[in-house]
Amino acid sequence: MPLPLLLSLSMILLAIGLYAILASRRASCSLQVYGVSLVICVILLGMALTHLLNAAAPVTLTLPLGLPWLGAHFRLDALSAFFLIVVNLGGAVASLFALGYGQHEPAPGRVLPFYPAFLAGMNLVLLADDAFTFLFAWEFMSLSSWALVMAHHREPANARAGYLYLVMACLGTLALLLAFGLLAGANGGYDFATIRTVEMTPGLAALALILVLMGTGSKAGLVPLHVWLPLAHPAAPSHVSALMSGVMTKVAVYGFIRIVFDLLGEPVAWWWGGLVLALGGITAVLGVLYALMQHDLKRLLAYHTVENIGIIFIGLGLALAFQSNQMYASAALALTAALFHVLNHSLFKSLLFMGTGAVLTATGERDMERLGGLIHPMPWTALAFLTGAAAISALPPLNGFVSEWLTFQAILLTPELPQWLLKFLAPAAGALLALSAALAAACFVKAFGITFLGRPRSPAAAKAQETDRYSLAALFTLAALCLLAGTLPGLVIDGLSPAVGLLNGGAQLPAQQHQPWLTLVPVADMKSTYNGLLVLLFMALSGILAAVLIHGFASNRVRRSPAWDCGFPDASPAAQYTAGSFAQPIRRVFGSVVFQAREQVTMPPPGDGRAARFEVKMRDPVWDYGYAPITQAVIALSKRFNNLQYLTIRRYLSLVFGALVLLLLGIVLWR
Amino acid sequence: MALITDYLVQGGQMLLILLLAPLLTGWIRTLKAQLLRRRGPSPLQPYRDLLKLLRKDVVLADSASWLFRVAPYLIFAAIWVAAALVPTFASGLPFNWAADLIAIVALLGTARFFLALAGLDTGTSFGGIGASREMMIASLAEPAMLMIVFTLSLLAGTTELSAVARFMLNADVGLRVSLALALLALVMVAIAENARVPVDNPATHLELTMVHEAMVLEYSGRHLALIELAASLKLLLYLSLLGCIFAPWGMTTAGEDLTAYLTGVAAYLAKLGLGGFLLALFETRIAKMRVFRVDQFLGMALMLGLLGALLLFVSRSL
Amino acid sequence: MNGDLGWMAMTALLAIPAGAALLLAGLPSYRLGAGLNAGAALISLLASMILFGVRPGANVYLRVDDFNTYLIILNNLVSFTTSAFSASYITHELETGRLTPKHLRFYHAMYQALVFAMNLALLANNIGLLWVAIELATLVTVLMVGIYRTREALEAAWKYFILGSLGIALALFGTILVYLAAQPVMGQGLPAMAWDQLLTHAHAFDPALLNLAFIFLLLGYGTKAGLVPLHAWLPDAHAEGPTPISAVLSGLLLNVALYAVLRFKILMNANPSALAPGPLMAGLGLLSLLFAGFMFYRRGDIKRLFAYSSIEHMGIMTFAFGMGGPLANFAGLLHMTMHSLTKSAIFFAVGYISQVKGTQRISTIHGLTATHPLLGWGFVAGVMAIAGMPPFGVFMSEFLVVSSTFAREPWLALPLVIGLLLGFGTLLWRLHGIAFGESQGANMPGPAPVTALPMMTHLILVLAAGFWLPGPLVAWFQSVAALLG
Amino acid sequence: MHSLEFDIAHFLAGGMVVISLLLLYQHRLYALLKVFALHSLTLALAVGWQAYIQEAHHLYVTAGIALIFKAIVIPAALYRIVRRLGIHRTLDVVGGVGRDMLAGAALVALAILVMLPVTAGTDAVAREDLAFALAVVLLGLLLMVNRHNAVSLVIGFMSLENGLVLAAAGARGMPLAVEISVAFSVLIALIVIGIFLFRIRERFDSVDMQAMDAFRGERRR
Repeated sequence: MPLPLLLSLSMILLAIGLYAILASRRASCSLQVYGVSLVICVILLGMALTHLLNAAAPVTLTLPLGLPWLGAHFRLDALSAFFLIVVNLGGAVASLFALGYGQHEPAPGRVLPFYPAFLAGMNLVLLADDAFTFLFAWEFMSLSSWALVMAHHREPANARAGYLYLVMACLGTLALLLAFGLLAGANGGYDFATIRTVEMTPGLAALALILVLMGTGSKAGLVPLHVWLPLAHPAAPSHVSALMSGVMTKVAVYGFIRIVFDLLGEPVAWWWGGLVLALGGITAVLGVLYALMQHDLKRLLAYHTVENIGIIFIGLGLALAFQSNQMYASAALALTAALFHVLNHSLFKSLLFMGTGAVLTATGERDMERLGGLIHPMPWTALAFLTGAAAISALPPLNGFVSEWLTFQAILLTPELPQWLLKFLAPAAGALLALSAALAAACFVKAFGITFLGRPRSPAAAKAQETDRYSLAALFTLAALCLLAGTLPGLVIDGLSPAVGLLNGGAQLPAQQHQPWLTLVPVADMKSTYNGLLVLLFMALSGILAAVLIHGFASNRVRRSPAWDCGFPDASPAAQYTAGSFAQPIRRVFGSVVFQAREQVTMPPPGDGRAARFEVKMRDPVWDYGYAPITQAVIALSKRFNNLQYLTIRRYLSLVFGALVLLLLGIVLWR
Repeated sequence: MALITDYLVQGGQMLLILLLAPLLTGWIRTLKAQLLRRRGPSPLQPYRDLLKLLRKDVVLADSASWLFRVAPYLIFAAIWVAAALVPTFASGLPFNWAADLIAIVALLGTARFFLALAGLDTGTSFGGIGASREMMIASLAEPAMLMIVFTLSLLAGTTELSAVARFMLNADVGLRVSLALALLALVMVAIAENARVPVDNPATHLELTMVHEAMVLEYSGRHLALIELAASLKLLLYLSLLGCIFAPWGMTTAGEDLTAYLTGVAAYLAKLGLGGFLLALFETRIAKMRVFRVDQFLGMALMLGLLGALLLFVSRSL
Repeated sequence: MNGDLGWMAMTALLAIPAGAALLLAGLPSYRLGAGLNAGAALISLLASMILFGVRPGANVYLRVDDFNTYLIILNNLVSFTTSAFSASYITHELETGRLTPKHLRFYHAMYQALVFAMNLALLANNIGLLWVAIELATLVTVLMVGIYRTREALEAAWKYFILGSLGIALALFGTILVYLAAQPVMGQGLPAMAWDQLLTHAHAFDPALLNLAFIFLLLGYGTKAGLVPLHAWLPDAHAEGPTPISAVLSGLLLNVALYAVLRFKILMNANPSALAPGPLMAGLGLLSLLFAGFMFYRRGDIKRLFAYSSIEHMGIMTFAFGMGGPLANFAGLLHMTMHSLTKSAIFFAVGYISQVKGTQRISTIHGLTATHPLLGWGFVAGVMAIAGMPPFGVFMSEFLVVSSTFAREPWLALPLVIGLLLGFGTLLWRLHGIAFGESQGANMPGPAPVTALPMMTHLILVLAAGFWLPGPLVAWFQSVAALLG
Repeated sequence: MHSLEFDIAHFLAGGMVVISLLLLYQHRLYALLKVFALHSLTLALAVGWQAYIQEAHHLYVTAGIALIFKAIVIPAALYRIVRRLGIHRTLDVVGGVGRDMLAGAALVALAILVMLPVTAGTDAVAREDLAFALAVVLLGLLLMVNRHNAVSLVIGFMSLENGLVLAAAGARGMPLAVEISVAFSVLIALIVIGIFLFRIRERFDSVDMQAMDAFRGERRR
């Protein structure tokens, strides 16, 4: 009976948090907290793995907590098991990383208590089996992560980030609350088992879908509800950023899948898929474009989270579209792609954020314009970060490519769909997906190239040191996993097929592990296949072959000299290409449309000693047209209402008087 | 027994393209020169250059890192593998199914990724220019390419190149609008990807509009040799891609007898020669365009690809 | 036998505060006074505990049933913790010279008088007695609000007094009308004012009179409950009075007023042809909720800020009761309990904050979690609890209100959700400024950790309620919810 | 017989309404006090009459309280306060007396409208009394709302209380507890008001509430 154990382990996490409140002043506390979190996460990971790989039957448990007449329901099935794996894998690695990284934390008292609580909250969301417990854990997760975002509360930027984050989280929770109110009905059948049985009218179901999109989308970072994400994720300490970006957004995706695919049951209308698909495509491209405009490494990564969430939702939208037409085989492919990408993104996004954390501790800088040349002092970190960058750019033979490849394959099945709109949407989504992949590659050339390559742009970057053992261990664990998932995708797909079957009326992808050379054959042989393992082998072979031959039979001598640079060897690192200049062509091409980016050069007249200035003005369309008006309206209204604080007693009396007369008139007319 | 021959053929193809690639480049250069009323170098000149470069020792910039030294091998390997996966004279080779067209595009992406990083590694401004422009071009070229892939795979019902080739060879495809669109788009992408006029000029140096050459500016010796080889491999790849998709005639399928193979190779060589000639002709007829016109050029390619895909998506339902 | 014990408890609940009030009025030493104050509150808390087990039968004056049992216990619990808090708070006021020993004597006496009045109001079975008790409470609090004798304090007290007594007058008129409605059916005399007997005959009353009566009662007691647009006295009274009084006002007196309204709502429900009070209450509730949400944003005074938060939450409760139905009523009752515990805890924290910072101006208070961790984090926890964040109990009630409302009246849920979000956003904005950031201005050493005990007790109770509610409480809530219809 | 009772009760109650309207009409503070005394006197008579026709002797107590406190003591006290404070200048009425009168008339109409449907059981006397009592309450409220001056505010409040007492008296056999509480409350109210006025005088040199409204915990920002 694994469920009680899972729950009690989560409780232990909470207990650790309480312990940390008292002990956080002691230096050893950090080691203890992260150590225990690591152990617990590993255990949870193991249990979830066993449950998923044995394709065990769902287990449930009810505790006399929460709503008195309902109790707290918990359930462990394939879907929650898969997401438990994602969460606890990320949690374990983040804890491992933090064993080293946490030593540099200036304010441990503000991190240690909330970190385990955050982990526990995410685990509980995945185990909850009734609306109350689900939202309870969901909001608890938001709250603890908010506390972590506020850990360095003295920077005003962080305070703003935390504020926006919690308000958006509250918005999301309220939306989910309404959705559950709709699903549970007036007499409150809040447990999921009851909700599954409810038959809803199409209109109400659609309303519920939109509310769920709002609720989970605001947590996952769907455009236009993403505004908080790029502010909040970077504000937290890096291992927490890794968790928030790599894992918490996945919990949000879990919420969407659980409610829409599991609780709502069969998608009622075909346009559901279209809606989700369109949202996903827009999110993917906008996210990566935002990212390209960023020079702050962590914010860049956060925007890439938005992009990848978009990719995941493209997969989910396709799955909805297929299911609404009873094309379960195709839906299985789309779902597999989405879930696979969930796993992949959690891997490489955590890796990248932790790499940034290592850079942050080594240099104290997050701004790429002040970094550079870090590959020389920190080669290992650079190698790991490079792996992550290649993976997120969907380059074979790493894992990012596999899930995007699967998504493409799913899109290639959409011509079978009867609806015209979907026929048009699907290739458009494909184009958006391709565009975002290509832009992501560009963005990570910039991220890695400007940060790690070239020459240091600031003294801090010049004096950097390689990071500690724990952090490197964490980084390379993830890098290895990226490579494994990329080269042996068949095994992963078989692993998560029970979850797919659960959501898809039993339909799954054919088992992959019996294919020759572990080739990936999602649909049918001779339709489309991919074999990461062979590609890797070929590349390794040919590369090594070339190296051996050349070094053996041609020259292998090397001379060092200043860079040639077409005969202008310049001493100053300032003359290097910066992040801003790297992004300039893409800014000219895309940014001028999306962000109304305007470049302005102020060149002093000849003989004038002043330096020339170059500035770029950009507007965030989502904020300017979506959020700013609302805030302004609230402020204006509150100004209006505020006058009511300053009336004379007479006026207050006349308020009461007016109310009385009104009500009297009311009952006179009521008859 | 058949298996062994298959593997032999596969290996033969890999070697063949490796040997053919510099010749193709040389052939195009010669043609261009002669079209410009110059004598021009012999088509074999590239081989000589490569050998010379291989024998020279490498001059590394002080600021270069290990990545700078690893990159050439990675790039070469990626492009070679990609090229080896494209059916040239025979389809259905044992490893064709290891990666489909999408994967091939992605492999080229890998090569480009590391090439751009190498450009940034030395911390020179030229490398930066090259890298950033290369990525900008790619960010448009790749989606266009994938749209083309969509069009083909919708027609052939597969993204498997050899299968596509066989489909084009056997089935009565007839003339299709979307195919024409795809062809046009593919040509444009090929020109952009291989840094040819009008997008980039392979022959220039010290010009602020150059892209590919700017990235490899710091390379020398064997590294430069590998990168040059990889570049010509890439050109070969695109030409054979065009060949095997839009002109699969004369291509044999695996397991045929020797004569069939020979005819296949002959046909392949013919295609390459023709392709090279057309390319040279094209390049001599037009002038290079400004960098910030490239996005319109490639945007057009992307639109064509998307249009082709859409037309098929719709026509499926008709 | 049990009945006798119950009677003893009931009489104790009234006699002890009354006696203590007289005693304290004559007691010169303020230290002794503070001790005695807390002691008396403790004893009446213990007396109220007895009502857990045994329950005396009703008579025409007093009555104990499911509805008021938990409120009585809650009332005495909070009054006890508050008296403990005020013991440490008031001495500080004395040191800073804002109050004199003479004032303190008066203060303590009045405190017990207030407890007496509230206990009486909760125990009353006779609607006339209920009215008298609430008027007494009003007068007492008026005097305590004005205790600092500053211009602001006087003005607040004056405003409170005028509006309060107007409300009282309206309530009296309503009470008379109820009697008039009852008298033809039940004959003259006391039984016609005993609530339980009224309930049994309510179906036969003249609906027109009942409607009229309810309007006057709703406005009258609603004024005391601080519903918009009758709320005007509440913010100033909270802001200018001593903080313990603010805590009792928000935590208890508002509850008592709402309790009175609910008693009459039950009467209304018992009469089929009378107008349904639900929509009226729901409307007032929503109005209060939205209004308070907008008022948070520009508040400069920390106590006034939370006074408006009380308005917001009274609005939520009134809305819940107005919606009716088992879920919403349960939520409303739960919210009553949670709100009084949480809000009084917040006021404890606010009291200490204004003492250590020497000001109530929000704009000068920053970074409390850094300078005074215990106080700061306690404050954060309190605000998060009141904002309906898990793992605190308010979350459960808001969960029930919102979800059940949306299932029944989607168009009412929309303004409700907007109001909640608005209130949360603006309140959180203030919290950020107070709890985080770079600390400024004076930083007197925080109070001894022991003195944070009352606040912690409340927060722990609320926390526990978030996870688990005790059986008997649930049973009471459910029976009352059924009664409220 | 019955008709006579009815007529007298009707006459007295109606008289109170008229006097409330007169209160609204007053321009000067002293006059206001006098009229209020008259108001209370009428109340005493009305309550006494009710006591007589209901044979409810405890109502005589109420009548007595009304007569002694409201008709004599309080007006006198207020008279002295007013003189001490020297504020016997004209009252500035918010928006003219004419509008007040119109509003008052409307309120009376409203009160009657509200009370008309009430028929069941309660005999006509009670009903009429109630209608007039409600009218008096509303008029008192109007007086509170439409004057800038604290004294007039207090008077408005007390005329409102008079209306309550009238209603209580009209209710047959209303237990004594309530009248006592009413009187008691009014007493306390008076004391507190007295204290307040006193304090207010020593703080600000007027009882004009606008002077006090200037002092706020928060200023307008």
